[in-house]
Amino acid sequence: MDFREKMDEKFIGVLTDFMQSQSEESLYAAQQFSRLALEHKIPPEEIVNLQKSAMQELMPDLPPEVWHSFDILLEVMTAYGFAFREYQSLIDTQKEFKNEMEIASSVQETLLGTSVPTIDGLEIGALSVPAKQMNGDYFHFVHDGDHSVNVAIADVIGKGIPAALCMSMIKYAMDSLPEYRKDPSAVLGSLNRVVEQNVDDSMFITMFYGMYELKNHMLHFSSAGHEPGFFYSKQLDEFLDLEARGLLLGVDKDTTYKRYEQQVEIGDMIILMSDGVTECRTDEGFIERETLVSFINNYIDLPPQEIVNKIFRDLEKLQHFQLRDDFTLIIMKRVK
Amino acid sequence: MDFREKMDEKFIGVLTDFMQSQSEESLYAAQQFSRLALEHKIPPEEIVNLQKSAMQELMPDLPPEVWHSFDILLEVMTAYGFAFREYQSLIDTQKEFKNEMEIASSVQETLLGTSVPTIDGLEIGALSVPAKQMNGDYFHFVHDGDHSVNVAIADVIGKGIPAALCMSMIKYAMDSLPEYRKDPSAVLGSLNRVVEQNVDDSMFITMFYGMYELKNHMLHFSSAGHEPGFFYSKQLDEFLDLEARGLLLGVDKDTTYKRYEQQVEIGDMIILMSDGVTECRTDEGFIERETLVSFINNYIDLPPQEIVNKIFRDLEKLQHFQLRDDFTLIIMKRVK
Amino acid sequence: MEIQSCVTILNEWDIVAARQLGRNVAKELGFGTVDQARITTAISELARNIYLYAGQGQLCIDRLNEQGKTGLRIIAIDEGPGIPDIRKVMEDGFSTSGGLGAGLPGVRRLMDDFNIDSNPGEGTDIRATKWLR
Amino acid sequence: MEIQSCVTILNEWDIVAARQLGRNVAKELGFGTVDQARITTAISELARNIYLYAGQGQLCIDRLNEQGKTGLRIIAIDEGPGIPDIRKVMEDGFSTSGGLGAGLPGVRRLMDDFNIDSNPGEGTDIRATKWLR
Ligand SMILES: [Mn+2]
Ligand SMILES: [Mn+2]
Ligand SMILES: [Mn+2]
Ligand SMILES: [Mn+2]
Repeated sequence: MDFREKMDEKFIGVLTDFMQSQSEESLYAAQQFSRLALEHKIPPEEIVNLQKSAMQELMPDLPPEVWHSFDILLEVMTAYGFAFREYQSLIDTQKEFKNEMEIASSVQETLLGTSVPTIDGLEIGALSVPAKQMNGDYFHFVHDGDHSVNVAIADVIGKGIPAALCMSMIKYAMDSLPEYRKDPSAVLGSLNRVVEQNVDDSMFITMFYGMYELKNHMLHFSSAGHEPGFFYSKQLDEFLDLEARGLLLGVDKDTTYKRYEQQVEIGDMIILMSDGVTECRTDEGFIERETLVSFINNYIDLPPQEIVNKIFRDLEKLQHFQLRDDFTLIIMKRVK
Repeated sequence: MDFREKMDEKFIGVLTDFMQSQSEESLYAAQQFSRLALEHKIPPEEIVNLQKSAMQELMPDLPPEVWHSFDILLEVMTAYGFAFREYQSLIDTQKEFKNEMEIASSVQETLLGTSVPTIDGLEIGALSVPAKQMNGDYFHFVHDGDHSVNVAIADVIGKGIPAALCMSMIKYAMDSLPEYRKDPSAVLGSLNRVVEQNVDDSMFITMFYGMYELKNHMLHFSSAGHEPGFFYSKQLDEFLDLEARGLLLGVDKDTTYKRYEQQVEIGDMIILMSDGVTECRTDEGFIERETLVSFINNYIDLPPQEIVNKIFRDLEKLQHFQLRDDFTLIIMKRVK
Repeated sequence: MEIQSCVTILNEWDIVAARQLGRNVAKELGFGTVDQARITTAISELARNIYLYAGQGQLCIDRLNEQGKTGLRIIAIDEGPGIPDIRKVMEDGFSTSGGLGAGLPGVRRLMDDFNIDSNPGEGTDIRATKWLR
Repeated sequence: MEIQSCVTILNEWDIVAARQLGRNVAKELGFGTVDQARITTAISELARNIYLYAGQGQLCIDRLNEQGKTGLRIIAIDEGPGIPDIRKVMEDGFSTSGGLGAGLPGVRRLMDDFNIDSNPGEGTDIRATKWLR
């Protein structure tokens, strides 16, 4: 450690210089010194000792009370040194944890295996960004040949790792229900029973399930307490709520889900989201659904994936880059 | 904040006292002071300022260089104050994280839902302790009426959250294979295909699967690269390896698993474990399997659950209470 | 009411000039010695980021007087490469690690108010305020 | 080769006595001022734990001389309630939080060698060594 050896000398240099000049330049030198000291993990009690030794060398004839005062400072700073060492070890823990979370989030991606299908005549944009490393939101597309495109969007109440664990269960439950895949109300009914049986009583899941029929461009959908989406009608140039009623998954095993329908014309858009999109807390409180609509309107002529990306970036900024909830936004646009 | 207001006064008191007495008692008072200062999150630059103000009051006639030296110390400690604030915020992050992990680990417990069956004539002890909060080991018993008790023990290569995510998948895969449940080699074969398809190429799982037939006390078993267990023969008073060959789950989707057999007499024990039990790193390196055997021998007349608990406690101590890997130990003893 | 003074940051000497400016204003406005040192350290961090990662930029000090409250705002603006992932920078940086943006979370914790805006290829605009108590 | 001196910890004055003992031995063995302060702080933590959570116990200082190396070992022994989950205490304690065992991870980080043994209902035995460099 080169710095450790020269530390005394450097410190004395800075100190002498400041005693002579009292200049900002030499205070800057002191800050540079402290930066190096921190990088080399020099605990604060050693800095006090440096100070004392330097003064003993520079001004050996000071009254004994001055040296005593350094002893007291040394005693106090030794306790701060405890905190400083703990700080170093917390940084290591934190790095290890970040590293683990990165692996976990890539494992989650592989397990959930979500991808956006390419479909002639239907442009799809989708983005899901976790507030922390692990995502408690989930979306999933199933492209069923020429017949339909099915889309699921779900949100575990709660965030982070517990939510992510739940979500991986939902994924497996969905995979093992292929026969019901086509009917939104049946899908939600089955998943509701799985969640009710397997998950903690305190965990609930909201889900929107839609089946878009490719032949007649009819969207069939059901919702289990999920944030309502929007339907954009090109002809009316208006955004309508994609309202659907239904209880959260996991509350009551006997609940049933109503099925709704929406005819989709050329230029129309289906906009699905998790509550993390609207419950975006800014300096002025949560944004309103109308605010979101106005954002979408700004980009309405762009391809869906770009709209989605730009809206995320805008909302991220509004929140000073601190997401409070997982963000998921899906836009499906019929183009022919 | 009461302390903040009286801080100057208190510090001057400690300082004056030490200048007069230079006693250990008054250094102890300084340490008590620093404990309070830390509890009240007083950053280190404020301590330096306290020192400077106190000295200005107590010894106003010191040469100006002394005050300059305090200015330099203040500058250096301000940078340490950055680190100190970061420390406070890391503590908060850490607490939040611990909290999240506690929820996650209880979610995991509910999801995995492992319990030890009570069976007439067969005593079972089982303990699984994660090295971190989340467990990447897994064990599972299925008690199939009068016919058999099946036991699975598995270990994801890797620890922590990513491993836990994988394990929840394995659990669902096992739940959806009820028809194969009875045959160890078929169970491992199926799970191998699931893992191969769904999991990251870098993740592998070792698993031991055993079926204990209750009528003829025959243990049928297969292993996917799992740490070999022990078979304790009462008659021979000897521990034998429960050797079984087989590839890790997830390596090659076409691999098959051989089925082995072991006759179990009254007083015999089946001892299953994860490598976290033997790969327990002590001051003298890893413990040997013989060491483990000698530990078990110490407690051999106790009920299996007590043996398992005591061995965990012994190994925990040997490792100075820092587990490097998840620990899982199962002992099944035929008592009649 | 705002009165602004600026220093153009081109080299390390300019960091010292920015510090000096900030310290003078802080003293003038009545901030105590400890706060002066803190404000100066924050200025150092921001000026150094400009110097190291943008090459050049401006560091300005505003005197604030709003609703009877007196305050000081540091504004650091550059047209450098910008920060691609602000969320990550604001989370990850450890003050002791060096590196781009390492000091930003530290500056945020030190000041009463902190705002950052950055666009890749366009530059970065950071505003941090401290109020006199 | 070990020479041991002990202080019985019953009240707060005994903490001071244990500190004094440790400081004297540290000085004698040639530890510098900073290390003296560190050793004394570690002794304080351990003695305080005895005083607060076990009611009484012994704090001993060993002078070590092994293979030409000189060192100091702090031994803190009590027959108090013991620590039910040592793993948790060694992980969780933050030095600034107060509470049982809050200082233990800190003491471990400060010393070169740290050993703890504790059984609920039987008491706790902590040994921490620092070598002279
Ligand atoms: Mn959620
Ligand atoms: Mn949400
Ligand atoms: Mn493992
Ligand atoms: Mn293992």
